Order: sequence, then C-alpha cells, then structure tokens
Amino acid sequence: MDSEELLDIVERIESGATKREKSDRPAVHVPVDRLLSAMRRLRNYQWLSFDMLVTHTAIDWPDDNRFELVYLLYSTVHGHLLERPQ
Amino acid sequence: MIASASYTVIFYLLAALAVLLSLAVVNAWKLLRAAIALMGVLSMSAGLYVMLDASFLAGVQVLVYVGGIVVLIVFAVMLTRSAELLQDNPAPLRKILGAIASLAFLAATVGVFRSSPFLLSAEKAPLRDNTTLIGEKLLDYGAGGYVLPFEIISLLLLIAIIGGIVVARKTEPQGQPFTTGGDEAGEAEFRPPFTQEEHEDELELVEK
Amino acid sequence: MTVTIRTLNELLQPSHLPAHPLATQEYFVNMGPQHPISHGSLRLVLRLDGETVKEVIPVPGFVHRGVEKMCESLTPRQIVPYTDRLDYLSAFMNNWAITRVVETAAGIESNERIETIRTLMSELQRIQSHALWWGVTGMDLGAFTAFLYGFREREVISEIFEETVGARLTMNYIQPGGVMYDIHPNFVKRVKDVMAYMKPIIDEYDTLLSGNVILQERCRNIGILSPEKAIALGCTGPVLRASGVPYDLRKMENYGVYNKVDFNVVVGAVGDCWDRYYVRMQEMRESIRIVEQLIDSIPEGPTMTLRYNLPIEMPEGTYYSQVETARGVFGAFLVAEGKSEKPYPLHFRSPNYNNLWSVTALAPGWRVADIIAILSSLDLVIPDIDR
Amino acid sequence: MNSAPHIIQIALGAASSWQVKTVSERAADALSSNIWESIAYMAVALAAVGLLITFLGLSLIYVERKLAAHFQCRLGPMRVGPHGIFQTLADTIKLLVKEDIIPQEADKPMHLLAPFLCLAVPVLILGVVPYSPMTQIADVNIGVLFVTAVGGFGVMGILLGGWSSNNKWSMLGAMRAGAQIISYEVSATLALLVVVLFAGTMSLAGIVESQQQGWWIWRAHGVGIVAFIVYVIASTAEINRTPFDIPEGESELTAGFHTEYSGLRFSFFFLAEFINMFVVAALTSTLFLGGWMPFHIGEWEAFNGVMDLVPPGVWFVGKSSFIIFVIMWFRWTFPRLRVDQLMHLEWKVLLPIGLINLLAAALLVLRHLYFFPAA
Repeated sequence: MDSEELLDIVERIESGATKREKSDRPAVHVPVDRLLSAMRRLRNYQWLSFDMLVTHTAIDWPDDNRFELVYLLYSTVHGHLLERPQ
Repeated sequence: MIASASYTVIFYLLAALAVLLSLAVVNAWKLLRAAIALMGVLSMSAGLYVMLDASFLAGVQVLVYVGGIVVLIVFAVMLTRSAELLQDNPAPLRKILGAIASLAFLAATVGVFRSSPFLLSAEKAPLRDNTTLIGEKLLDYGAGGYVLPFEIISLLLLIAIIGGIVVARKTEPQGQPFTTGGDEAGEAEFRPPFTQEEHEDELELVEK
Repeated sequence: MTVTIRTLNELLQPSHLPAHPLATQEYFVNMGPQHPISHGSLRLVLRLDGETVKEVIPVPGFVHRGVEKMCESLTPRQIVPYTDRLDYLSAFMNNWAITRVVETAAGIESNERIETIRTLMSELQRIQSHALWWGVTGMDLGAFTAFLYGFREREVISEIFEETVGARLTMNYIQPGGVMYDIHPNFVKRVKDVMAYMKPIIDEYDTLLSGNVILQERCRNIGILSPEKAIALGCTGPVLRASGVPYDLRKMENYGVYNKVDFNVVVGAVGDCWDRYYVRMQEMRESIRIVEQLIDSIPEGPTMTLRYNLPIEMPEGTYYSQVETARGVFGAFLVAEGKSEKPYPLHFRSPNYNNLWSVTALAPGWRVADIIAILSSLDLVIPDIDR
Repeated sequence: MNSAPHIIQIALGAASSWQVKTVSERAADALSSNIWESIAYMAVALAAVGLLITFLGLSLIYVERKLAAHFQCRLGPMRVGPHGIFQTLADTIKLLVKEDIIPQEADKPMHLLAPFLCLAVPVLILGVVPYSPMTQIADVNIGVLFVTAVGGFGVMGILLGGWSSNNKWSMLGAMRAGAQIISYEVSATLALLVVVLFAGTMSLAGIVESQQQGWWIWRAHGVGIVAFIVYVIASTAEINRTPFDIPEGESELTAGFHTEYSGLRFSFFFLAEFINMFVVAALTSTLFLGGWMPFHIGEWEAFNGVMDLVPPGVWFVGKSSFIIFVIMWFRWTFPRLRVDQLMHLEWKVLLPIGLINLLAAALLVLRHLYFFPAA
C-alpha cells in the first residue's frame, strides 16, 4: 500500500484528509476533530483492521505554534503498516 | 540431699517464672507480647510436668499448646488490627464487673485449696515410663479404659473443624482471573457495534 | 470515549474497611525499585488481598536518562552507542534500528556482506539474550542453578563478539553505511564451533528445567494473554507470538538477509507463561538454523560504504524503521529538518515498554508468586522501558 | 616398673565396668553424691553442643557452597585457605562485626527474641540425637514426641521475626512459613509414628537399638519406604529448603521473614537453617536408616563382620551426610513451588498417603509382618 492508495482510502472513510509529504511510509494528515472517528473506522473495518498501535509520538513545530501527533498503526491481519501524522 | 535441694530450687524457679509470665500475659499492652508470655507460661508448666515424671504430658503440653494454640493465637493477632483493639478504655461498669468476677474466682480458688487434702506423701508417682500406661488407658475398653471419651472427643474435634470451615468460608462467588470490570467496559465503548450507515459504507468500499 | 486519568497518589489510596466482618482488607506493597524480581529499577505497586493480586500499577522512570532528548543534539553516528544502553541485551539489533532509519533517510546503500554480518550478529545475540533470559527465569522461579548455566552460554557467545567487536555488552558495531570493523578471521570457525556446541545445550536446557514438573505447574495456564489483548496492548516479540499472532518483522519487513534464509516463526497456542517460555526456547533453535545457513556463505565486499568523516545528510521528512529484537519490535522514528545531520526529534519505540504494561492486564486474580512467573516470562529490560 | 601392668589392669577394669550411659544420666547419678561432678557433666554437654553447632555451621555452609558451585559448573570459594575452607570463618567474622540494624518501627524485644527462638530448636534437638552408642547427651524416653514438640518453637521464631520487623514482605513470609511448617508437621509426625509403631518405643536410642535386625526402611514391608519418602519431603518443607523455600522465596519476598535482619541476628537465622538441615538428616538416619547401626545383610556373617569394623559414629555421620547431600541436591536442582501448590501437596497428597500408610503400618505391626522378625 503506498501513500496514494492510503490517501484514497482515508479520504473515502473520512473526508478532510491530506497526504503527508516527505515521509518514507504511507502517511496522511487527518484534522484533529476527525481523528477519533477515522481511527475507529481504520480499526473496525475488516478489510483495513489496523488493530495495533505500534507507536505514538509527537513532533513539536514551535515556528507554526503547533504540534503534530503521530500514530503508527499496523494491521496484524493484513500486515500493512500505516503512519498517520495528524 | 543435694538432689532434693536442687529439685526444690528448680521447682521454685519454674513456679516464679510461671507467675511472672502470667502477670506479663495480663499486663502486656501488645497482644502479641501477651501471646509470647503465654507461651512462656505453658513451657514452664511443661517443666513442672517433667519434674513430676510426667514427661509424656510435658511433651504433649509443648506440642499442643506452644506448637498449636499459641501459634494460632499469634496468627489471629497478626491477621487482625490488634493495635486498635487495645485502644478502647473499658466503661466503669465493665471494670467493676471484671473486678467482681476476678475476686470471686480468687475466693473460689482459695476455698478449693483449703478444702482439698493434698497428698504430699513421700512415695512419688511410681511410673518412670508412663507413656505406655497412657496408651493402654486411652485405648482400653475395659473397666479402667477411656476409649469412649477418647472417640467422643475425636468426634467433637471433627465437628469443630467442619464448623470452622463453614464459618470461614467465603460465600460470594470468586472472580475469574483477568475479568476486571472497568477494562471490559472501556473496550466495549471503544469498539461500538457497526451502525447501518457504516456498514453500507464498508460494503460500498469493498465493492470498489 | 472518556479517559479517566488518575495520579499515582489517587491510585494508592488505601481501601475502606470491608463491610463484611470476615472479609479481608486490601493492602499495597511495593515490588521494587529494589526488589530481586525487577532486574533493575522498576517499581511495581501491587494491590493485594492476602496473596491474591488485585491490581498492578507499574511506576517506571527510575533509570530515565532522557536518551531521546540527548539524541537531538547528536549526529547519527553518535546516536548509535546510545542505543546500546537501552536494551543492552539486544545491542546489535538496537544499533541496526537507528542505522536503518538513517540509511533510509540519507539513501545509503549497503551491500550483501554488510547485511549478512548484521544478520549474523543479530541472531547470535538473540540466542545469547534468550539463553540469559532462560537462566534468569530459572532463578526467578527458584532454580538458581539455571542462572549460571544461562550465563555459561552467554559467555561463549560474548567471546565471539569480543573477538570481532572488541566489546561484550555495548556493541556500537552496526553503523550507518556498514559495520564498524570487518569480522575477525576466526569468526566463521568459531561461530560454527559454538553452534555445534549450542544445539545439544538447548536440549540440555529442556532436560534441566523445561521438563521439570514444578516449572510446568508454575507456568502452565498462568497469566494467559489473549491475542486480541496482546495486540491492543501493543505487545510484540515472543510475548505476542506466544499468544498465537505470527508477527515477526524478520518475515514481514524486508531487512537484512532474512528473506534468503529458511526459518519458522514460532507461535504459541494458549498465551500463558509456558508458551512464552517455550516460544523463546524454540526461537533459539530457529536462530541457530539461521546462523548455520548464513555462516558458510558470507559474501565478499567492503564492510563500510560510507566515508567515515563525511556528515550524513538526511533530506527533510519523517522516517520510521523497525527491527525485531530479542524482545520485540524496536523502532526509531526520526524527523529530519534537512538543515543539519542531527535529528529534529527522535523517538524510540521500545518493546519492553509495551510488554511491561501487559502485566496490568495479566496480573489481576493471580498470586504474588505468579507475578514472578509472569514478569520473568515477559523478559523485561528496565533501561529500555525508561529510556 | 610394675606400674604399667597395673595401669592396664585398671583400664581393663574400667572397661568391664563401663556402661553405656548418656551424659544426662551421668549428671543425674552424680547429683546425689557430688554436685560439682554433676555440674562438670552439664558443662561438658553444653560445650559439646556448642562445639557441634560451630563445627556444623562452618562445615555445612562450606559444603553447601562447594556443592552448589560444582552443580553450577564453577569452583566456589577458593581464596581463603586451601580450596577456600576458611571462607565461612571469614564470613562469620564479617557477620559478627557488622552493624546490627533494627528497623525504627519494629517491636524491639520481639525482634531480638526471634532469632534465638529459631536457633534454640535445633540446638535442643541436637541434645537427644544418638550419635553413636557412646555419644548421646540425653536419651529422653519421649524422644520422638520431644522432637516434634520442640519444633513448635521454631515456627514461633519465624512468625515473630516476620511480624516484629514491621515489613509487609517479612509479614507475608512469616505467614507463609507458619502455614507451611504447621501443615507439614502433620505429615512428618505421621511418618515418625510409623517407626514408633514398629519400634514400640519413642526413645531415639531405643529406636536405633530396635534396628539391630535391619533398618526400618527395609524391614517394614514397604511401609517404611513410603514413610521415609514422606518424612524427607515433609521435613524438607519444615526447614524451608528449596523447593519449599517459599517463606524466604528470594525472588518473590526479597528474603521473607528475615528481610530486616542483619549482622549477628541474621547469622542466627542462617545458622538455624543449616543446623536444622543436619537435625533432619540425623533424625532421618536415626529413624529409618538405623542410626549408628552398621549395614547388615541377613545371615551373611563375613559381610556383616566387615561392616561391624566400621565404627558406629562413622555410620551415623555417613548416613546423615547422604541425606544432607540429597537435600542440597534438591536445592540446586528444583524450582520453587507456589504457596497453594505447596498446600495442595501437603493436604491432598502427603496427608492421605501418610494416614493410609500409618493404618497399614498398624496392621503390619498387629500381624507381626516384618522382615527379619526379632528374636
């Protein structure tokens, strides 16, 4: 699964997602208010089943006065890894 | 001569220790110390039994009272909040009643001592090895035998054991390992049943 | 979804006196930070009812050194020795994780020889780590002799490392662009000898401890971790595999030369302490197989593809790489700004941290002695938890 | 110059009038005539027990270390003296000069009393063990009962030590120890009763003498073997040795009931453990393996004659050492049981076996069904 495919999927299940540039793994941005429902669907849809939160970290961007939360999801059923900065 | 003198000395030593330790039992502020003093008292009385050539009785005294009963008392003390039990100051009425009861007991004891004739004869207990005799007496069903009381006591003990188990048994159902209520509830919230809309959503996506 | 956050003080409030006169009162004890089971400075607060564990509250942080923060002011090559100090029993694998992320970021190519050496070293260390774990488990469960047997085998493999790397614990060997030194001329022969020695040794471990009825009684059906729970808690490595999830990065992520060797991913059936025990025992055998397949055909080539004095330039972006260490997935998440070689933030995903929290789900309902079996079956390394 | 035959004559006369008597009997006899002689006998007995304890403490700890080391493919102590034989001595001195720490919130008198109670038990029992026909301090006619009765003080020592330390781990250890020792005492006593039934006496010297025709472990038609195994298991549990070292379970309870002890008082607990081990071994060999009786095979006179050449003391020490070795072997091989498994083993396995065994033994004794029937 590459970034484009992932974006396509996340766009369809949850609107407002954009592709995360400059990442070595498939990654999308999800607005903070859509996060919970997006995560829930990513986990619960059987053909996605991102059931494992591999790691969770944050990147601080003091210049933009914001920080980014990073969720690394993995599906033990399908074996695909998804990185979701938000 | 020396033998009987040392015998007397040892007797008074044991007796004095027993009295002192008994006082310690009633006066100790900590229950556990009282229990330890009680252990001392019982050991001293075991010593007195030995002096009377009743060594089997002495052994049983130590085995049952020190090894069993005092250990049980200590267990009970350790498992309860003994410190708080001693904090309450008894009411005056209780103090008076206690004093009356102990005085009455003293009077009764003195009365018994005065009325009973003590056989302080020169001939001591004739048996050195009285263990065999005890065994024979206990299991003899003849005229001088005690097999019936012995068996009745066994039955009584059995009843006491069963009663103890019934009293101490927990009646509420035991929880299964790992079913912590809070955790399961959180999970149920985290994984909601699919709504109809979501289900159609998924079907649609799968078709594409 | 609501999340209740309670502070440690709130968690440690003593329970009220029970209503029932015969009911017992719960109490707290501290298992650690100075306790033989914690194998380091880990504090576990146990809420006990008699000997039954009601709750386990892990309180990590006694060996927190701020490694991730320190790494922000270090160049990739300087970060490598820091990773040794996390899970010191998987030093090679930790080196490899940071090396992989830097290599992906900077686009550094490595060659077959480098990858083979890295794989060999990692697998040797996996055997070593599991051997030590076996000994420590034996010691935790009361069989002290096992501890020294475990150390005996650790020593043999440490000597291989010492010959090539020069170090025995903190390796600092796998570097961005290659490995620090070429393998020692004796390496191949020595590894073959050690592997021939190790095979019967693992059978000896089985005779010594695995077959013991007391060990089986202490481990079987104790601390059962269901696969769903294990995944939800983010457990990895032997802990997850013992629950029956065949999750092994050596098969899933295409790294090293694992795709060229034939080995099995060992999974458990029940997810109890015994499965976690046995998965590790079998993994040692599988690792020996991997080493034996590779040791005869180490390709020729340079062992460093990068000029050592040149800075490593990483273009702007986020990078994540992970490897399978002896205890599970060790990942490094690196954000490069493109301005300097230092990472902007660097985050380590350590396997022990997630594995530790599984004890909160595993422990309730078991006895104090079972906590020992559960904790030693999780195989925790404390510096890796606290970082 | 004719004094030499005279001396020999006196010596022979003494030998012919020499009777096998315990020290306590001699003291009691002397009491009626000469009090100083009696006191001297008592002093001899005390000194003998003291020396025995010192020797046992030093040697058993050294043996345990060396055995453990060889079980674990290492050398053990090697530095102090040849093969490290003075290592234990050095450690003893270290323990003696160490600071004795008493926790602030501890119940001081109880904290100080506990190690003495613990050590008193094996010391008292050492006094009644027949080491050889000539060497016994006191032959109590209730020997077996004395041994089990005195054992009760040991539990008290452990319970007190754990409670008075005011430490939850110590307390847990003490509770476990109390439950464990009391439970296993039942099985141990049942096993002892089997031998008492066969021997018809509770005196330990009497039990040894009753094994002239053969050791009770063989003679008792299998009942003896069962009782022997039950006794070894139960007494290993009673003295808290692996696999039953739950009260001090190092990796669970740090050090169990003696967590808060240091220096001399810790060494008392430590010493008590080792002396207890010897006591158990000595009792096992006395009761089941014939004590100081040599090994005889039926009517094979030549073999029996050779066996008789070995002094009885050596037989006793040899048998005890074997049992000690077995107990140490347990420790360096087995993992530790869990508390409930331990209780399960006692109440659901050992106790029924012990009871049935006692019943069987009673039947055998009633019908006189032992090997080598006594003349």
